[in-house]
Amino acid sequence: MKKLINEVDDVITDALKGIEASDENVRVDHQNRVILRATPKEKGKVALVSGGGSGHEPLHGGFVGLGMLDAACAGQMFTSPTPDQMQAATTAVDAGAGVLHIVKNYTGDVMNFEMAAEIAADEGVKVATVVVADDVAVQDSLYTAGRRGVGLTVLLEKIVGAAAEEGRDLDAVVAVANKVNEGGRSMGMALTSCTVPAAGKPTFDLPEDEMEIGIGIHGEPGRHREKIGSARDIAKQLVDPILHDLDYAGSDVIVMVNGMGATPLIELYLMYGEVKALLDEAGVTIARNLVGNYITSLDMAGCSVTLLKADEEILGLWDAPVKTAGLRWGL
Amino acid sequence: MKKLINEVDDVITDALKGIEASDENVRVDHQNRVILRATPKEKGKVALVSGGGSGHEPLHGGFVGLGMLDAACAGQMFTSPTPDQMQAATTAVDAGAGVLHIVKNYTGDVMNFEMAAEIAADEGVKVATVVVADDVAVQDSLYTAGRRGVGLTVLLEKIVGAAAEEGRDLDAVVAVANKVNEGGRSMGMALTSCTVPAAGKPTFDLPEDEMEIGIGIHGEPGRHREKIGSARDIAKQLVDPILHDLDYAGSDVIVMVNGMGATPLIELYLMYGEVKALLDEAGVTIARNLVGNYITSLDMAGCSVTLLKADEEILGLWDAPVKTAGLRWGL
Amino acid sequence: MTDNVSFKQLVAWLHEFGTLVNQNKSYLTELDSAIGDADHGANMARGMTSVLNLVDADGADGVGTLFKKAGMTLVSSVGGASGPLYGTFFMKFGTSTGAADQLTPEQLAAALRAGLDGVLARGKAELGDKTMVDAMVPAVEAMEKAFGEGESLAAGTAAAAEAARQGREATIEMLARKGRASYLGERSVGHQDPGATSTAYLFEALAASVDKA
Amino acid sequence: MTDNVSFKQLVAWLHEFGTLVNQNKSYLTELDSAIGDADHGANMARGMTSVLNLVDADGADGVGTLFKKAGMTLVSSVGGASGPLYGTFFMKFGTSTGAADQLTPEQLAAALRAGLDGVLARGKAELGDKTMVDAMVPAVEAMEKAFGEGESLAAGTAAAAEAARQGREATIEMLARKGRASYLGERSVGHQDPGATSTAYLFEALAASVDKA
Ligand SMILES: Nc1ncnc2c1ncn2[C@@H]1O[C@H](COP(=O)(O)OP(=O)(O)O)[C@@H](O)[C@H]1O
Ligand SMILES: Nc1ncnc2c1ncn2[C@@H]1O[C@H](COP(=O)(O)OP(=O)(O)O)[C@@H](O)[C@H]1O
Ligand SMILES: [Mg+2]
Ligand SMILES: [Mg+2]
Ligand SMILES: [Mg+2]
Ligand SMILES: [Mg+2]
Repeated sequence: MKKLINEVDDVITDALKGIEASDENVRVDHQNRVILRATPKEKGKVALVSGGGSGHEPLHGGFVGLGMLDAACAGQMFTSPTPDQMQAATTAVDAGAGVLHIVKNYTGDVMNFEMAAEIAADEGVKVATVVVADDVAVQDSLYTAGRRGVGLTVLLEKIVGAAAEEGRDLDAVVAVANKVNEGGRSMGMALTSCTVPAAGKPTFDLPEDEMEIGIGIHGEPGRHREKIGSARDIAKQLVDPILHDLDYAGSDVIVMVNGMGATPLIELYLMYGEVKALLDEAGVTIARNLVGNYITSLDMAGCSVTLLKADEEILGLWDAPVKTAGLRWGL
Repeated sequence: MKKLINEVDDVITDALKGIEASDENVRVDHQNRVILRATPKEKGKVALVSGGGSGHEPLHGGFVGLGMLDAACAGQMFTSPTPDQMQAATTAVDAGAGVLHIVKNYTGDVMNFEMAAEIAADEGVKVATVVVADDVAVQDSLYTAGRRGVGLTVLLEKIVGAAAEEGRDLDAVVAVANKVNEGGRSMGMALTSCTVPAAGKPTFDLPEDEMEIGIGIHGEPGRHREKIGSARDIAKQLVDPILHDLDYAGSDVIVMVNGMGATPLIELYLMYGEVKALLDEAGVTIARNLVGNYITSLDMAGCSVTLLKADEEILGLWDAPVKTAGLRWGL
Repeated sequence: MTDNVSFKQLVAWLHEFGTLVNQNKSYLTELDSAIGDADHGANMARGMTSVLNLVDADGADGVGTLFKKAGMTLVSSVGGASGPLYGTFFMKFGTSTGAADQLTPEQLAAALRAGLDGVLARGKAELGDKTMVDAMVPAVEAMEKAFGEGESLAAGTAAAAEAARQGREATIEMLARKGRASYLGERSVGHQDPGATSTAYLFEALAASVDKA
Repeated sequence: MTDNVSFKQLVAWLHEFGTLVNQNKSYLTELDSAIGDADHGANMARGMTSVLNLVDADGADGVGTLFKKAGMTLVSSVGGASGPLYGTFFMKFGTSTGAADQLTPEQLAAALRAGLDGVLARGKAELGDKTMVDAMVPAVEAMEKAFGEGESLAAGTAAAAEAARQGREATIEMLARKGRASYLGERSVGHQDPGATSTAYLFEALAASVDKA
């Protein structure tokens, strides 16, 4: 295992020190492993709390700051944080207008945030929850855990963050969150597995000429495995299921081509070109885009594509100023 | 070789399409492989041209835009661009106040830019050149090719870009460039080799428990190889030679902890914490920092540290607005 | 020797479970690598280490307090899916026993049933979904059946352990419908569920502990 | 058969050099992997392919025009260190020959000397710096000596090729002071310089071409 770390058990503690020292937008509650805005939001605005397993950086800690999150809970590597952490974050950021929990749809995350919301409600904090579930690689069904929350989380945190910053009330902020959730879909693939530090070796073996299609963001194997294709072919395998799942034709969209952590930017740009060509063909108009590493899976090589329907409201919120380590404009 | 590409020979052509489609700050002259500002600079200001081999993204194309470069020439993978490309870029961006060539110190880059400057001078364009040479891994000597230009290039392009944007004249812009060059030093290390697409296999083999210290940004082997140490130990091996080479004690500095392309952000944050601890100890004050992948070596895992002395002038130029795909604030 | 479970035996149960989890940490993580995210071993080891630190310092509590603390510690130290599930299991167990300082076989079975109900309510998994539930349900049922037929404490816990092991084996052929393994669809078939595996250790540890004075 | 070098032989030289470079593309890149950046093979192949496309379409030019075009094509298609160096070499060669349509041995040697001087002026490397110069200098000197002693064209070019090969071998033990290999310091010792290797092909190609009608 080749990693820039000290002790395996200290990775998250050490990284939080580096985040606190480097990111002027945040301060860190090391006891609870919560990343908070350095300057709290004004009273009377809805606060946003997210969090999840570590290993997806910049998500979520890198999105704490003006215009996005108020707090992010850092779990163990790829493991949901605990209710205590979420509770500490929720209490710390509540500015009297309630708190929205942004939860990626994983059994662990959902259950832990549920318990935190129960405690917070007992303490008189108004808590609402949005569960992001955008991964079309997973068949949706009432009888299963449902779709994973992946790339859309980044776009949702930006857009809903802007709505909260504007001063909309909790119901209105939830409505925006639901709208994003309904209009967004993602699909990902991996060229290599990642290595969880505590495991010390790759989560799965992938032969030199094969790739996994339909992966999530936790180094889990995908839906199926096949011979590596061209970027053009891979783009098609990511875009087609998305377009098949939701009708984007004629819509304006925000597109993200996201790297899984170990993919060079030049390849992501190349993929963006292929994705754009496919969307052009399908009559989908790209209004905004993100290309880079925004929601990662440690040192996995690969990428994901996220599409989000973007009407004027969504675009307005997207363009609103944001000042975080991971996304910044207008400030 | 596992890469998101189509044909090996088309990587750069394809990536330039993606860059043009995704980055609103630029347009691309595909014929000459030059990335230019979408909106040219006002007449009467000094223009900045840089460029180099591809594979270091976001450098240089991702730094074209308001407050940084006017044009970037994309060479073949890890291969300096040709004088024609540089000449086309220079002519395109000259706004009447002269053009500064920002050249990383490699024999090929220096010779090609030299030839381009000769042609431009023949055509009546005032051209000045700054050669960035900050890599302390390389012994400096009159009899050798000298030090490589590495991480400092990013900081220099930002700072000198701000000086040009302010409307300083060519001599003044060159003076700022020289000041940055004199006050900046870098040192890098690799956990893995990168794979150049045309070569199809890693440039060097590195056993599972070893690392290279003193690497550049072209997948070239480093000064020496040793057993992988802790992040703390690696930080020391990068910071010590820098502090030994130039006295930073008592100075304010801008620090960059840069990933080589395949290193997850969580590790870079962790490294930043270690670097900061060492600088604190040495009495060096961090005024600003960058943590992320800014000057990369394809899919190499590893990192580099850059220090730059930062007085009020430098900090003022650093804080000035910038709007590029790779660096953005104030706008 | 009475056929009740003493406080000491219940503490021994937690210790034995912690030991089994720690000994099999890499194995649990390996199982989770195949169909999950390679952390179940680390999660359970982290949780049980926290629990045991607390248990050792806490010998004076009654059964209810002990297990409620253990459950809360798991919830606040594990995270993931297993934290809330095992945490709820122990908390409900402790609520069921109340301030007792030993348990009759019937009280033990009732407490385990309460824990199981907590897991089902929290996780909403059903039998056959390829989760820890597939080991836990048969284990509790086997014990209830054994005590109902007048079997000894040792026999009832041994039957539970055996049923948990069989339940664990049965997950191999199941198609996952809950937890991370569900994302794999058909590819989840042929792999043993990590959570069912740790649950089998839980009942194995119980059987081993009541066997001791 | 006269002892002059015909236009056709010079075109054949470029073809032969292109062939050698293409055949040894991976080998040149491998050498460059050890002490450089793994692109010398790709660089030279790309450059010579561009040159040969142009040469074929251009049979009507004189020697000077041919080589100036070849040089300019290398400069504008290769980049890196080898582009300006080989480009300058051919441009200066073409300037030296002028509009001739064949070269005497003395003219050939003078043109090669002019090319070499161009490389030295552009790259500022000295003998022993572990670069292409270490193959080029002995090659040109050997040819000058041979023709000075009245040797035939074939003998002079063969002597140059042999000297280039020896110069290439000598780079193995050198410590690099120019180019990317210089960054390696002591670690550059023991590796053959890629540019010296392609230069050896250049002179080997020349000897082979004048051997043909
Ligand atoms: N809804 C659920 N109900 C019961 N058990 C579940 C459920 N979801 C997951 N599990 C159990 O949790 C185990 C995984 O635990 P762990 O790896 O620690 O958490 P995570 O899945 O969050 O990484 C699975 O093997 C499964 O037995
Ligand atoms: N200053 C110099 N003078 C002469 N030859 C040089 C000089 N620098 C480098 N070379 C030659 O160039 C070769 C490398 O060429 P190439 O790999 O194509 O370019 P780059 O080094 O830019 O990647 C070296 O092996 C060496 O022979
Ligand atoms: Mg997990
Ligand atoms: Mg090169
Ligand atoms: Mg798991
Ligand atoms: Mg090279």
